[in-house]
Amino acid sequence: MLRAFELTKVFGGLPVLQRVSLEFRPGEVHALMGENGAGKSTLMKMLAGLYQPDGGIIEWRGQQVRFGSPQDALAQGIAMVHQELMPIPDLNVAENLLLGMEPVNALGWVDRAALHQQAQAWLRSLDTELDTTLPMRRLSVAQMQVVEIAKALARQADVILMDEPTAALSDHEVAALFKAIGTLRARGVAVVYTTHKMDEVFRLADRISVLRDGQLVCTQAASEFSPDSLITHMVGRELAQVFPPVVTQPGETILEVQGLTRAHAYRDISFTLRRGEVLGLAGLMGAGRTEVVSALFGLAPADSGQIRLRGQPTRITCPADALAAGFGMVTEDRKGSGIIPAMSVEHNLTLAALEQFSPGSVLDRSAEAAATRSATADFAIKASSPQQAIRELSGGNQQKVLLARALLHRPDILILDEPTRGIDIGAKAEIYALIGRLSAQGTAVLLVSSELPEILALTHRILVLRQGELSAELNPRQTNQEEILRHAMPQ
Amino acid sequence: CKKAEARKPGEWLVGYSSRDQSAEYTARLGDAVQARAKERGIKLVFVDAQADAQKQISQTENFISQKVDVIILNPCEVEASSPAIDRARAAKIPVINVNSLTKAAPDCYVGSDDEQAGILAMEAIAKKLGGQGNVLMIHGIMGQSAQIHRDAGARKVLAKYPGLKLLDHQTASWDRAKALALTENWIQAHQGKFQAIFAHNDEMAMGALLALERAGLKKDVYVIGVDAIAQALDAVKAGRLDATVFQDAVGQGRGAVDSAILIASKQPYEKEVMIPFQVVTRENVDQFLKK
Amino acid sequence: MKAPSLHLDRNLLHRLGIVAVLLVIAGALSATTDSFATASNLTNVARQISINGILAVGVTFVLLTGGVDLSLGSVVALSGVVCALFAHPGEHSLVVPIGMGLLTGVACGLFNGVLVTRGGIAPFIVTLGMMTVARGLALILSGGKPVADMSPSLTNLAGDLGPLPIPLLCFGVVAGGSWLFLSRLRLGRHLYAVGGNEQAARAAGVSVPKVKLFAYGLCGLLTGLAGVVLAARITTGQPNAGQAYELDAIAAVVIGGTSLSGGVGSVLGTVLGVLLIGVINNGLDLLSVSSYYQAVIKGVIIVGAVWLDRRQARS
Amino acid sequence: MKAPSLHLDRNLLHRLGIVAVLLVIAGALSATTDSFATASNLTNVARQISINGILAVGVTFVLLTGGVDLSLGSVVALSGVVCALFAHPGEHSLVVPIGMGLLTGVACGLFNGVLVTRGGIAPFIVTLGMMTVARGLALILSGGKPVADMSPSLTNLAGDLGPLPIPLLCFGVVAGGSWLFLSRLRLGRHLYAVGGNEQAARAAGVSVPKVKLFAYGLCGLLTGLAGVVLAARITTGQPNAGQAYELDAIAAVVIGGTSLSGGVGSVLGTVLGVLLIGVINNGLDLLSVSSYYQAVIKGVIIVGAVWLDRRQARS
Ligand SMILES: Nc1ncnc2c1ncn2[C@@H]1O[C@H](COP(=O)(O)OP(=O)(O)OP(=O)(O)O)[C@@H](O)[C@H]1O
Ligand SMILES: Nc1ncnc2c1ncn2[C@@H]1O[C@H](COP(=O)(O)OP(=O)(O)OP(=O)(O)O)[C@@H](O)[C@H]1O
Ligand SMILES: [Mg+2]
Ligand SMILES: [Mg+2]
Repeated sequence: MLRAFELTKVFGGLPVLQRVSLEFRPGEVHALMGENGAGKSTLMKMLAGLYQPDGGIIEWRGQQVRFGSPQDALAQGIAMVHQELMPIPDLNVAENLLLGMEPVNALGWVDRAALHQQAQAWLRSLDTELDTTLPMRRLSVAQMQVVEIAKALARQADVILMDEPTAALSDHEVAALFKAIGTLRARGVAVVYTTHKMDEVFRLADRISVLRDGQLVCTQAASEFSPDSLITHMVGRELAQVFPPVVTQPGETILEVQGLTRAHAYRDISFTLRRGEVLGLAGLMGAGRTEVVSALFGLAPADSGQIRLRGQPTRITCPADALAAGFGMVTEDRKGSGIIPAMSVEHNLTLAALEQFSPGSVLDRSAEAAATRSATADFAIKASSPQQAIRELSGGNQQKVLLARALLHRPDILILDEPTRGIDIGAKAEIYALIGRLSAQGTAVLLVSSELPEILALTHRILVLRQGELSAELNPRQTNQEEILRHAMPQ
Repeated sequence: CKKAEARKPGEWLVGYSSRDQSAEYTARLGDAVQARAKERGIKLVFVDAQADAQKQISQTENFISQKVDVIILNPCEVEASSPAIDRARAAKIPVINVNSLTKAAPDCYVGSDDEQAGILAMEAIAKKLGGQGNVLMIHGIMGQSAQIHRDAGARKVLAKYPGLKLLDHQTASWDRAKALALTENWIQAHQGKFQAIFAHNDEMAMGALLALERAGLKKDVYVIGVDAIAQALDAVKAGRLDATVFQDAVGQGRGAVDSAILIASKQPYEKEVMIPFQVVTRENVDQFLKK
Repeated sequence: MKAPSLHLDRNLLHRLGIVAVLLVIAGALSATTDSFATASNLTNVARQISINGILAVGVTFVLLTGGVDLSLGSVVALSGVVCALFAHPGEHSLVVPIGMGLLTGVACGLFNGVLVTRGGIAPFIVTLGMMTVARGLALILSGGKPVADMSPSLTNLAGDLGPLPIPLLCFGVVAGGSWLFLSRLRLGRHLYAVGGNEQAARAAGVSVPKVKLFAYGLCGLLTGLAGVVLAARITTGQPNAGQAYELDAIAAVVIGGTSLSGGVGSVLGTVLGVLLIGVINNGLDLLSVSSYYQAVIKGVIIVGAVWLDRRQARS
Repeated sequence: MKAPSLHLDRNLLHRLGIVAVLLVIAGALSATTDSFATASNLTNVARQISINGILAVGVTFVLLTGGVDLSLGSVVALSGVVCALFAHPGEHSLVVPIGMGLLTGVACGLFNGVLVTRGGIAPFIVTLGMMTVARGLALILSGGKPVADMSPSLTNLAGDLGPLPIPLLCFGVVAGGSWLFLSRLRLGRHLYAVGGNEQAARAAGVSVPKVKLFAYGLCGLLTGLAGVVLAARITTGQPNAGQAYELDAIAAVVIGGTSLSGGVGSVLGTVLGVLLIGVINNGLDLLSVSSYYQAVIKGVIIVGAVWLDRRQARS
C-alpha cells in the first residue's frame, strides 16, 4: 500500500540513499536492516515526511504523493517512532503522547480528563503504568521511549514506521511491544521495523530488506534468511564471532562502594570492582541503574555512602573529579548528555581528554587530528570528514564517537550505560572485543545493559538491581536470563 | 494611620515630576527645585519621568492620591503630558509648569520658550556669518518637544535669511558620542562647505566641537549649543566653543517653588514667569560661570 | 473537573517566591507611606500597569515559542500614531482609529512572523530590524511631531468605567483570554510544544510555522492594542513613545517564570511579574526615592525576586 | 599546518552573504559619493566602529555560552565615569584611570557571571538588572553630570598612532586575540561546548560555571575597555552615555552568524557584522538621508543581509 520507487537522498553532496525501491504491505512486518549509517533512518524519515527525497517517488495507495511535512504523512495515516527521543520536556506525559490529537470537548477546549484517560489506555496497551501528569523531563530514557511508541500507536495509522523502538527498552516492555505489533498486524497495519537486535528480527519480521551504504542489497521473506546470512548481507563479509570469551582474571580491588543512597532513587548500594573485571548491572527499566552509575561519575552525587578508590576514600562531586580520578563514562542519553550537536566529530571526540591535546592550554591541532584519524579507523566511524557536525551522523556512529571519547584518556574504570544502544551488529562485535581487550589490559568495566545476552556473555559478575536495591549477585556462567529477571521483577 | 490632612498650615506638600534626571540640564533644574524647597521649608515628593510622558501621567496620578497641595511639572511633551494637567485640575490640585509648555494650560508657567532658544542660536549664527553661508543642525531625539521647538525656532530664522542655507541636518539623540561620529561623517561629506553647526543641546555641541578640533577645522566653523552646561561654559571661556544659549535652571527652579508656595497659601501670584534665554559668548561667559 | 484547579495551584506554587516578594513590598509600602494602601492609589497602580501588562501578555506567546520581540516599544508608537491620525474629531467613527491601530500592530507582528518562519532569520535580528523600521515609520507618518487633536470619544478610553479604569479592563480581558487560550485550546498547547522541542512538535504533525506566525501575529495585535490605549492615555500619537517598553514587558514575563528558551511559562506568572514591576515603580515614586537610587533599587529587587523564586522552586 | 586555514575559509564561506552585502554597499557608496572611498573617511569608519567592535567581540563570548548581556551600554557608561573620576590632570599616572575603568567592567561582568552560575537566574534578568543598577551607579558617582577635566594623556588615547587610530588598534588586538583564544585554546573550545550542550559539556568534565564566569568576566573587561575608549573619545565620563549600545553589539554578533542559543559562531563573523553596521551608519550620513528614513533603511539592510546570508548558507 506504500511504495518507495528509486528514492534518493543527498546530504552535502554525498548520496546517503541511492535509488532504493521498496514496497510495504498491509498486515506485514517489514524489517529494515543495515549497519550504522546505511540509510535506514533516512529512508523512514522520507516516508514520514521529515525529509524530502532528492529523487524518486513515493506511492500511497497507488497514487504518487509528496509529503511536505510530517503533518501531510500523518494525515495520510503514516506514523513514525523516531530513533532519537523527542520529548517536549515541560509538557506532561499525556500531552506529549497525544500531541496534535488532543481530545476536545464541545466548546473546543482540550478535555483534560479524556486526555489522561486516553494516554493511560495507550500506555497500558504497552503494559506500562505511568503517571501521565508527570512532566516528560522526569522520565527515564526507557520510559520516554515507551511514550514515543504509544504516541505512534495512538495515531491509529495504517503504516507505522519504527526506528529502533526497543533500543532503550528492557525485556518486559519489549514483550509488550511485540504483543502490540501482533495486534497491529492482525488489524492489517503495515509495520516497518528497524533494529540492531538480531533476535527481534526473526521473532517479528515477515520480510526483511537489507541496506548497505545507501543501497538496497536484497529483500526476501524472513524465513529465507538465517542469522548468519543476514549479517553477511549487512556487513558485506562474514562475522566470525560476536561475543569474545571471557578469559581475563580480575586483579586487585580498585573500587569499593559502601552504602550508596539517594532518596527516591536507590538505597544502600554496596559492591566492589576489580582491575580487569567486567561487572554487569542488570535490572528493569527504572530500577535505578543509571542513577547509581551517575553517582559514581559525579553527574548526580549520592546523598550518602562512601566510595573508595584504590583503597582511598574519594569524593566525587562532578564529572571533572571523576575523570581526574580515572573514571570514564558513556552516558545513556546520547542526545541529552552525550553529543554537542553543532560541534564537529573531531571536537566532540577530544572534548573529555582535551588536556592531553593542549599542553600549556594551547591546542595541538595536529595531535587532535591524528587522534581523530586513528579513532575513526579503530571504531569504523562513518563521517564525511572529521569536521562534519556530529548531529549529521547516524545514531550509531554518534554512539561510536562517544565511546571513543570515553576511551581517549585511558580510564582505569570505564562505566558503560547501554553502550550498544543503536549500534549495528558488526560494530557491537567490535565493542565486545574492545571490552575484552580493555579488561585484559586491566581496565575495570561497569556495564549497564538491558540486553541480557550481552551481560551474560561479557561479564565476570552480575549485580541485579530491583527498585533501587541490590537484589542479587550472580555468576554469569551459572545463571540465565530467567533467573536474572526473577531477581529484577518487583516483588 | 497618619492622615494627610493632619499637616500644619504652611507645611506644604509639593509634587515635582522631572522630565529626565539623567539629562544634565533637567537634572540641574531638579536640583534647583530641591534646593529651593529645602530653603523654604516645604516637603517635596520628587520623581523622575525618565522622558516618558505616560510615566509622567502616572506620577501625577500618584501625586493626586498622595494629596499633594501643588504639583510642579517639568513636562516631557507638549501634547502627551497634557492629560497630567487635566487630571490634576480635575482633582482640584493646582499645577505649575516649569521649563516647558503643555497644550493644557497650567495654573502657572515658569520658564522659557524652547523656540526662543532655536531663534537665539540661529540668530547668533546669522550674525556671525553675516547672513551668508551653510549651516548644519544636530537634532535631539526626534519628536521630543525640545527638539521640535528648537528646530522650529531655527527654521524661522533661516527663513528670514535667504543667504543662510541648511546644508544638512540629522539626529544625534542628545548624545555626545553620536554627535561626534555624525560630525566626523559630515566633515567627510561636506568638507569646507559649511561654516556653522547648531546643536540642539550642549552635549551634542561638545561632540561636534571635538570632531572639528580633531580634524583641525574648528577655526572655520562656528559652533553653538543650548543649555550652558558647565563643560560648555568652560569651553566658551577657553575659546573652544563659540557660544551656547543659557537657560537658567536655578532661576526656573526657584521661580517654580516660590510660585508653588504662593499658590498653596492662596496668595496672589503671576500666571507666567518668563525667564529668558541668553546667548553666552566669550565676552559675557564670566557672569554665567559664577552662577 | 479537578485537573484545571490543580494546574492553577501548581503554577501559583511555582511562583510563590514572587508572591512573597510582592506581599513583603506591599506590606512595607503600606507601613511607610500613607498613600500606598488607599483605594485611589491602588486604582493608580492598576491603571499604570495596564499597558505593560497588555504588552507582557502578548510577548508571552512569542517567548513561549522560543522567540523574542524587541519591536514592542516602536510598534506601540507606530500604532499610536496611526490610531491618532484617524482619530481627529468628527472624521471617523470610533472603530476606525481603533481598528487601524490594531491592524498596524497585527501587520508588524505578522511581518515579524513571516521573516522568522519563512525567512529563517533569528527573531532577535528580525524584531530588532522591526524596532528601527517601525520607529522610522512612526516619525515619517507623523512628520516627526506628535499627532494631536484626538477626539474625546477615543481619549475617554483611558478613563474609567464605573470604578474600574478601562485600560485595566482591557488588560484583564487580555490576560484572562490568554490564560484560557494557552491552557485550554489545542493551539495553546501546541505553542508550548513548539517552544519546548520544535523538532518533536514538527514530527508530531504540528505545523510549526503556523503556530509561530500565530504567536507573532497575536503579539502584534496586543501591541497595537497597547498603542491605542497609550495614545488614548496621552491624548496624542507620539512617534517617540514607548522607548524600551519591550524590556519592561519581557522582564515581567521572565520574572513570571517564562523561559526565554521557550516551552515553559504561564500568563499567571506574567501577571505577577507585571504587578511586581508596577508596585516597585509606584512605591519608589511614593517614597520619593532619588531616581538614581531608584534605578539601583529596582534592579536589585527584580534580580532578587527572581533569585528567591528560583531557589524556592528548586527546593 | 593546513587545518587552521581551512577553518578560516569555512567561516568566510559561511559568511559569504554578509561579505557580498558589504561589498555591494561599499561599491554603491563609492559610486554615489565622492567621499566614501577616501583614506580619511575609511579611517573615520574605523574609528567609529571600534567601540561597538570591542563590545561585540566581548559579548560574542557570552553569546557563545548561550547567555546574553544587556548591561553593556550601562557598564560602558559606568566604567567611563569611574575612569574619568581618576583621570583629572596631575592626579594619577595613566594606568590608574585605565585600570579602574577596566576593573569596573570586570567587576560588573563577574557579578553577572556569579548571579548566572551560582544564582541560577536567567542571564536576561541578571543583566537587565545590571543594566539599571550600573546606570544608577554611574549617575550617583557622577552626580548626574558629566565628569569633565580629563588629562590629555588619557584623551589622547582616542587619537592616532601613526596612520592608525588607537581605538582601532585596541579593537584589532581584541579581535585578533579573541580569535586565537577561541580557536586555539582549550578554554575556547570549552566555551563552544558549554554553549552547544551544557549537560554534555559537564559530563565531559568541563567545569560549566567556571567557563561561564570566565565569559562574563571577559565580556566585562572588554566592556570596561570600551568605556575607557569612549571616555577618551568624548573627553568626559558621561553617565548617560552608551544607551542601547548592547543592541548594536549583539546585532553585530548575530549578523556575523553567532547563534543566540549558543555553541555556534566566530569572531570573524562578529567583525564582519561590526563592519556592516559601521558602513551603513557612515554611508547614510554621507548620503544625507533624513533621520526618519535612516532608521527604516538601516533596519531593512540588516535584516536583508542576514536573510541573504542564511539563505546562502543553507544552499
Ligand atoms: N542531516 C544530515 N546531514 C548530513 N548527513 C546526514 C544527515 N543525516 C544523516 N546523514 C548521513 O546519512 C547517512 C545515513 O544515516 P541514517 O541516519 O539514515 O543511518 P541509519 O541507517 O539509520 O544508521 P543507524 O543504524 O546508526 O541509525 C549517514 O552516513 C549520516 O552521516
Ligand atoms: N531527573 C529525574 N527526576 C526524577 N526522577 C527521575 C529522574 N531521572 C530518573 N528518575 C527516576 O528514577 C528512577 C531510576 O531511573 P534510572 O534511569 O536510573 O533507571 P535505570 O535502571 O537506569 O533504567 P532505565 O535507564 O533502563 O530506564 C526511575 O523511576 C526514574 O523515573
Ligand atoms: Mg538510524
Ligand atoms: Mg538507565
